Amino acid sequence: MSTDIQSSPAERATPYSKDAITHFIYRYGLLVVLALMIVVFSIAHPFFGTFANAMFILQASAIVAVVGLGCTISMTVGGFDLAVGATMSLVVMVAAGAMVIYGFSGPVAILLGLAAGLLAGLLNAMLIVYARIPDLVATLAAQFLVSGTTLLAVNGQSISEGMSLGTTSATGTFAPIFKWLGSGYVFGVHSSVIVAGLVFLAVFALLNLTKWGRIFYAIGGNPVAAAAVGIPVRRYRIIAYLLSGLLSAVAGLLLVARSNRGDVSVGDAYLLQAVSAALVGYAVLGANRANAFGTLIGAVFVATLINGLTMFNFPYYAQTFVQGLLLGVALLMSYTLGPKSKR
Amino acid sequence: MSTDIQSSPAERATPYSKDAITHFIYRYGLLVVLALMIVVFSIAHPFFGTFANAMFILQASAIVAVVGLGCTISMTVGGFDLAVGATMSLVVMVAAGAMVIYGFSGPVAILLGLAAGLLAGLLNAMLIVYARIPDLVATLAAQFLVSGTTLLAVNGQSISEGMSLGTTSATGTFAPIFKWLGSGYVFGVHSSVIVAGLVFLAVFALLNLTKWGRIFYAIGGNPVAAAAVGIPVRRYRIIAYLLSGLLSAVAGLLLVARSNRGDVSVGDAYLLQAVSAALVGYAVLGANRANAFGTLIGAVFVATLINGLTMFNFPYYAQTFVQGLLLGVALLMSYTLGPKSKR
Amino acid sequence: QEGVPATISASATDEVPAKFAEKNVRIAVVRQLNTGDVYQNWIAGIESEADRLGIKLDVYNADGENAKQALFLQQAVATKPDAIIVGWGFVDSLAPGLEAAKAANIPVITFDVGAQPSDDFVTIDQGDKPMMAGILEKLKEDLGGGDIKGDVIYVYVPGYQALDRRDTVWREFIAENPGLNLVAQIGVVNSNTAAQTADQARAAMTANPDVVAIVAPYDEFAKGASLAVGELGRQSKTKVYGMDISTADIAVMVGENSPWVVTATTDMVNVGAVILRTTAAKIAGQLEGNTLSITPAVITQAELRDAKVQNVEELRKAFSALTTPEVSRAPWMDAVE
Amino acid sequence: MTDMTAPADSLPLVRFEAITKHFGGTVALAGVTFEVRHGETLGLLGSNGAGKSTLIKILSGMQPQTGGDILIEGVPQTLDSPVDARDCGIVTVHQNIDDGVVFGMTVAENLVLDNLSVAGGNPWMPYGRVRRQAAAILEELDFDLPLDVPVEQLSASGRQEVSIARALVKKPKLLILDEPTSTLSARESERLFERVAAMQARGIAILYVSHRMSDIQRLCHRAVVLRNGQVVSNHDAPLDARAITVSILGEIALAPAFESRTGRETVLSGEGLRVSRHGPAFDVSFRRGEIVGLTGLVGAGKTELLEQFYGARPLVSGKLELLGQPFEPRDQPDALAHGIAMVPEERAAQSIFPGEQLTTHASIGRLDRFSTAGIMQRSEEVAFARKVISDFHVRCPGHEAPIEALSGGNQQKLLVGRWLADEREVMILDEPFRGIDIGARSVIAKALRAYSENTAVIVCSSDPEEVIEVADRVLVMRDGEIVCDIASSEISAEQLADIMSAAPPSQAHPTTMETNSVH
Ligand SMILES: Nc1ncnc2c1ncn2[C@@H]1O[C@H](COP(=O)(O)OP(=O)(O)OP(=O)(O)O)[C@@H](O)[C@H]1O
Ligand SMILES: Nc1ncnc2c1ncn2[C@@H]1O[C@H](COP(=O)(O)OP(=O)(O)OP(=O)(O)O)[C@@H](O)[C@H]1O
Ligand SMILES: [Mg+2]
Ligand SMILES: [Mg+2]
Repeated sequence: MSTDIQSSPAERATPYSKDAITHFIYRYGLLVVLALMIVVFSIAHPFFGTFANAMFILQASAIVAVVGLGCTISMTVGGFDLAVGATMSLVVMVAAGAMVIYGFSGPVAILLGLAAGLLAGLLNAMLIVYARIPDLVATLAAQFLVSGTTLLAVNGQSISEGMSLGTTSATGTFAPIFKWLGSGYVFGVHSSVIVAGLVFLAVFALLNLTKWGRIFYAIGGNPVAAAAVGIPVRRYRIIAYLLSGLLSAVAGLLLVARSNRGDVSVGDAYLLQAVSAALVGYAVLGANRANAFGTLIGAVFVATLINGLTMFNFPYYAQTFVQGLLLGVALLMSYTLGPKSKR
Repeated sequence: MSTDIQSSPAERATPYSKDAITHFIYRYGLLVVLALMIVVFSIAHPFFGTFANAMFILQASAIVAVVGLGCTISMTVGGFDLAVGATMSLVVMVAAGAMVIYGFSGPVAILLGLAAGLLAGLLNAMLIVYARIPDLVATLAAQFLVSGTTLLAVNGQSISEGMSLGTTSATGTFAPIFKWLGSGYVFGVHSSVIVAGLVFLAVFALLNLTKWGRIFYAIGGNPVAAAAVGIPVRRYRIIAYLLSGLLSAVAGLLLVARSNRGDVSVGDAYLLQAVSAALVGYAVLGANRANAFGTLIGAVFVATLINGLTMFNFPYYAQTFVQGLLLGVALLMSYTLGPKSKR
Repeated sequence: QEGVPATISASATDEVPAKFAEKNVRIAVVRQLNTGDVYQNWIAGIESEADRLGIKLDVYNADGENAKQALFLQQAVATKPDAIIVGWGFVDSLAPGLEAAKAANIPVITFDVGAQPSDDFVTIDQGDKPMMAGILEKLKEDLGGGDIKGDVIYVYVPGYQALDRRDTVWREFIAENPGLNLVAQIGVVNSNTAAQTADQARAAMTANPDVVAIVAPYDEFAKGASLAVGELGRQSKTKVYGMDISTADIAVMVGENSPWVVTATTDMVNVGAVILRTTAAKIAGQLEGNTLSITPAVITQAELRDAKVQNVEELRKAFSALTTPEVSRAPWMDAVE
Repeated sequence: MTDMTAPADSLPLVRFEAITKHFGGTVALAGVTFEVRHGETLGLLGSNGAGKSTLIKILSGMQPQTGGDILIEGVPQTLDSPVDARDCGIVTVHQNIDDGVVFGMTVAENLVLDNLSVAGGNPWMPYGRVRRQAAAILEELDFDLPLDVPVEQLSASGRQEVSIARALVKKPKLLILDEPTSTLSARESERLFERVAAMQARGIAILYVSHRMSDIQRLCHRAVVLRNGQVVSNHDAPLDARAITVSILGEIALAPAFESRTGRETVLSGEGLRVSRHGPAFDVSFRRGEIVGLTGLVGAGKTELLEQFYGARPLVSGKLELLGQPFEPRDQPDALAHGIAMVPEERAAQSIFPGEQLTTHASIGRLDRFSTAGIMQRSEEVAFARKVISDFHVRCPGHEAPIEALSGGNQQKLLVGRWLADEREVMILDEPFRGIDIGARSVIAKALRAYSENTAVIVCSSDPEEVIEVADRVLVMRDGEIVCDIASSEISAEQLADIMSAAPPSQAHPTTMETNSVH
């Protein structure tokens, strides 16, 4: 019998082994599969390789990437945010309601949406940091509370332009900035892609280039040791969940801009997608922990696959299987063919 | 103060000493909230406190409890099974298909269903133990693969008696045993409650009274130490995921018996519910880890709440909020008022 | 703007349009909902008719997400098909794509999108209001007509277009019949709607033992309600007024002692075929008007039992009203091979 | 001293044949050959990073060797897992205590862990049965541990006792102890020694790794010294401490004797302090320009006192003054902001970030210095890490190596060294010499002397020798009270030990400390 204990973290963390190919596959497994996918699809379908389609793929991954980056931040401090989907829904309803029901302007709606996201993040943070409830359990409760608040606030109804408000109809409309977020372009690049790109750059810089990123990872690695070297652990964990809430809010704003209406549980589906992107990202470049670049690739990976499969008219019921299969292969390449932690 | 290691740690280990009330709340917070809920509902509504209604509550929690107990087992070895919902769906389709399309008998359908659940568990186990993919990531991939297999196998279609099979109709019917599982009673207790009760007793005994349970918890607590004393860690982790698959299968069989048809993603909703039950259960009796009794209480807690709120005609959109609120209160009682040394 | 009922302007002598003769037609289908029998039947109807007419389909499945559907619609426009069929969804979300389609001169046929009739696209729906009216009529009849009285439970979740349209009819109905006492409104929609509706219905019925009717205008609701009635053994007292039909629903309705007494429905396979034909006619430039409502059938439990149907195929044969092969049919469509 | 005549036997119990071990480019073992005979107690010595732990991990089946053979009673064996080793009669108590216990389980459950892994047998194990089995184990071994306490609530030494009990109950032919006394007080060490003696009497061979020469001399029949992954010398009883030390270090470069200082102005003082709510109150003060050694038995309350200075624990009672100002740290960041820092005692739990580079470990506490506007300046960070590595002779494959690639002692050198780069008001070091060899100890002691010129330094250790060696003034803590405050030049380690344990004259103290120390 040989067990995992034989892999000391040291060995795992130093993939500087002799076998260059194995090492390459380990670091680049997911990227290689992604590249192969792109090549194959491009050869097989003339439209796939076009700039327009590339934009569609990025557009399809933009929202997932933004929420996923939020999840990534909470994961770096060793947490887990189950409330991101509920937060997105809340922000969607707040922003849509602000404009449609209360007739606020676009910027105000955006600010209110971001504030709602931060509040949800704060709720998480309070439950975890001050009430000392374990992350998963706390964010689960927060998920119910945030969802519940959303549902209560609008009596479970959807918000759309001209909706009925008892005796009258709503007169507000979606502001121009939301129209732009929903369908604007800059140099042929969709606005949501630009927003997601900026968010990615910011999170990447934060996690990889700043001392705060170091601190996040340190807290995730060993909170006791982090406190012992004088890191205000609580404050940073609060910040991490606030950022997660903020990014969920950004994603919610992109979502409401694209759908031009507010449905009470529209964000829920994004929880699993965002977590998937972040988890798939673990394997990218051999990081083996939550990281910004990996999450981006995770989001793009799934979007590319679905785009390609749709183009080839794969029935929807076959897409899930292919998704699982490719994901499995990529993970096998990254984890299993990676540096042997056994003899 | 004695310098003997025997006495001093004991002093800190017993938060019971000074404040008996705090301690009581800590251990019984969730149970107290549950009991209060039952008392209030019973006083306020004559039907709530009836035996019949109690049975309905148990019936409503039976399936969640069974899957949740599966999740609990994987959590005891430090894992996490994201594939339980997909496994349930698979089992539903396998059992329904076996009877309706292939005309197999009830027992055969049950065996095939259980086998399907075990296979899904095995897939998880292989990805985690042999392919060395981290639990969350591996079960995520398994989720896609299992769901995909289900969808592919039936082309995304539902299975029901008399369904058309191209030119002919399916002639198979649901076997009597499934009718019994769906609506049979023993001494006024619904069959699904009996099954869930037996599963609970088995899992409780396994985790609390056998050496295997202690091994599971040891592996979850410190796999290195477990391996060092010669526990075959891999084997037990495989067993844990097999059991999780098996219990998902049992839940799937209860589900298909209840609905008498098979829908491709009918189990998906149970992932979150089961995980919720298991996580809420952390707080029960101050366990602060996954445990069978806690999971059962977690499942019953939510079912009781929804039953009561529905009886009082709470609009559905208010129920989520109340659910979050009560959950929050229970968690605050358990974690925040609990012994301070936890974190 | 008033809708103009859609009609076919082709005559019996018209040739098969060149594009169709060359089998050079491509249609994109962008649907919001894809998982479940209803949606499976709908696409099957479209596919089989497309097959027959030699049309190539690109199907985009949005998994119930509006934003995804909106994006898919734009993506479909970018691939320049001959026409686009939009299944379910909201005009709010789809507007940019619809505009892009208009700009690109691609005809759009929408199904159940709840759009106001307009010149920009053809709207088709399955007659939700007549369906609701149909089952409520049966309810009134069962309660003896006239000033009906009794406790009722209503199952509804807002935010789903078809349900919302059915709800407007319900609200009028309950206002017109003050003797009806709405004791509980329940509802949940997720991937296990039936079982969870059953749990709720049971709680509501336990609290209100005199319920005579559960109005459940969606088959998953109706199944859940029937399950709950059965589990409480209230079949003799409480009836379920449901909607939609599938093979599984048939089994429930004709089952022994079933409380589900009536349903109103269209046949989704037929609906799909009608949509495809309408689209083909539009491509051929032979469609006048811009709106089409597919007439539903109201089917009672007794009728089902008499006809001894077991599944949707047999139902289709037994209830010819469900199949409307002449709707939107141009004569040349039979000549394509 | 124990009887020094080892039972002779024809075939050695264990024979290492040219064992090598490579970690990537690092050669941890470069052909080690020696043997352990039946029933003997063999000391294994060597400086930090010499390869002791590595050799032990190989012998206990935790890691495979790169080359060479292990012969057990003459038969080459492949030890693929701890179970294989156990089947050959070899059990180990590892240096990293927390690797041997399962947190979240009670002491009783931890004690019976091995029974669980035995195939077959009665699977029925309700807690009552666990408790009975555990009680029987303690009874048999004459150990005294609370059964129902979660093991993480024991002190480090309590957890180690659990591991030792588990090892002994397996009736091994060879027991490996990797630095067992580094967390034990004199009295507890004494208890361990008694157990070792009992095992020796039963003919169990022991491989004993330690940096404490006194332990080795007292217990071992023979000693083997490793240097740079090779055996450099073999010693037979009577063991010559000086010869062994020379062999370990290559040459002797010990800290020169120093002048005892009295320090300058008071930096930190406390009045009416307590370590537990109902304990006795006492006053303390610490001055700039002196090193205060705080000693006392394990569990005397040293850590609990120091953590109050550092904000890691709320002030129990009384008041603190820092530079004449009232001071009560809210938490560690607050204490640091006021110029108080502390190196915690439990390395693995309190200082290690798993998998992170040495550079990260070096810089993590002072990231402000390596960043402008929050952006990390990698080159400065690396330069700092390199400086700590070279100043404190940290043996490592490079500054980018993960911390786990370092031997225990070298980890400790890095983790202590990184704190001495900044001047502070008060620097607290809790058990800084844990697992550090004599050479490194003198390097750190020298650094501390220089550092203390402008800082009040508090060094806490349950080993009176260490305290005497480094401190200007010594405080002794007993049962939560400061019972002695004296210049280190005026007291010896033996006297300190007596004060620590305060053996009442009637109940004669079992030990006279062995003081064959090197200096
Ligand atoms: N986290 C903890 N949980 C329970 N008991 C603890 C904990 N930490 C310390 N103790 C106990 O509190 C008492 C005082 O501990 P403290 O660590 O202050 O003593 P010490 O003199 O520093 O001894 P040591 O050398 O073990 O650090 C000891 O008996 C110890 O076992
Ligand atoms: N996982 C690893 N990866 C790389 N190098 C390692 C690893 N483990 C140990 N080493 C190296 O092997 C050498 C021997 O380490 P070992 O832990 O055996 O020393 P030791 O004699 O036990 O020292 P100490 O007295 O400090 O505990 C050291 O140079 C160390 O850096
Ligand atoms: Mg060592
Ligand atoms: Mg201490």
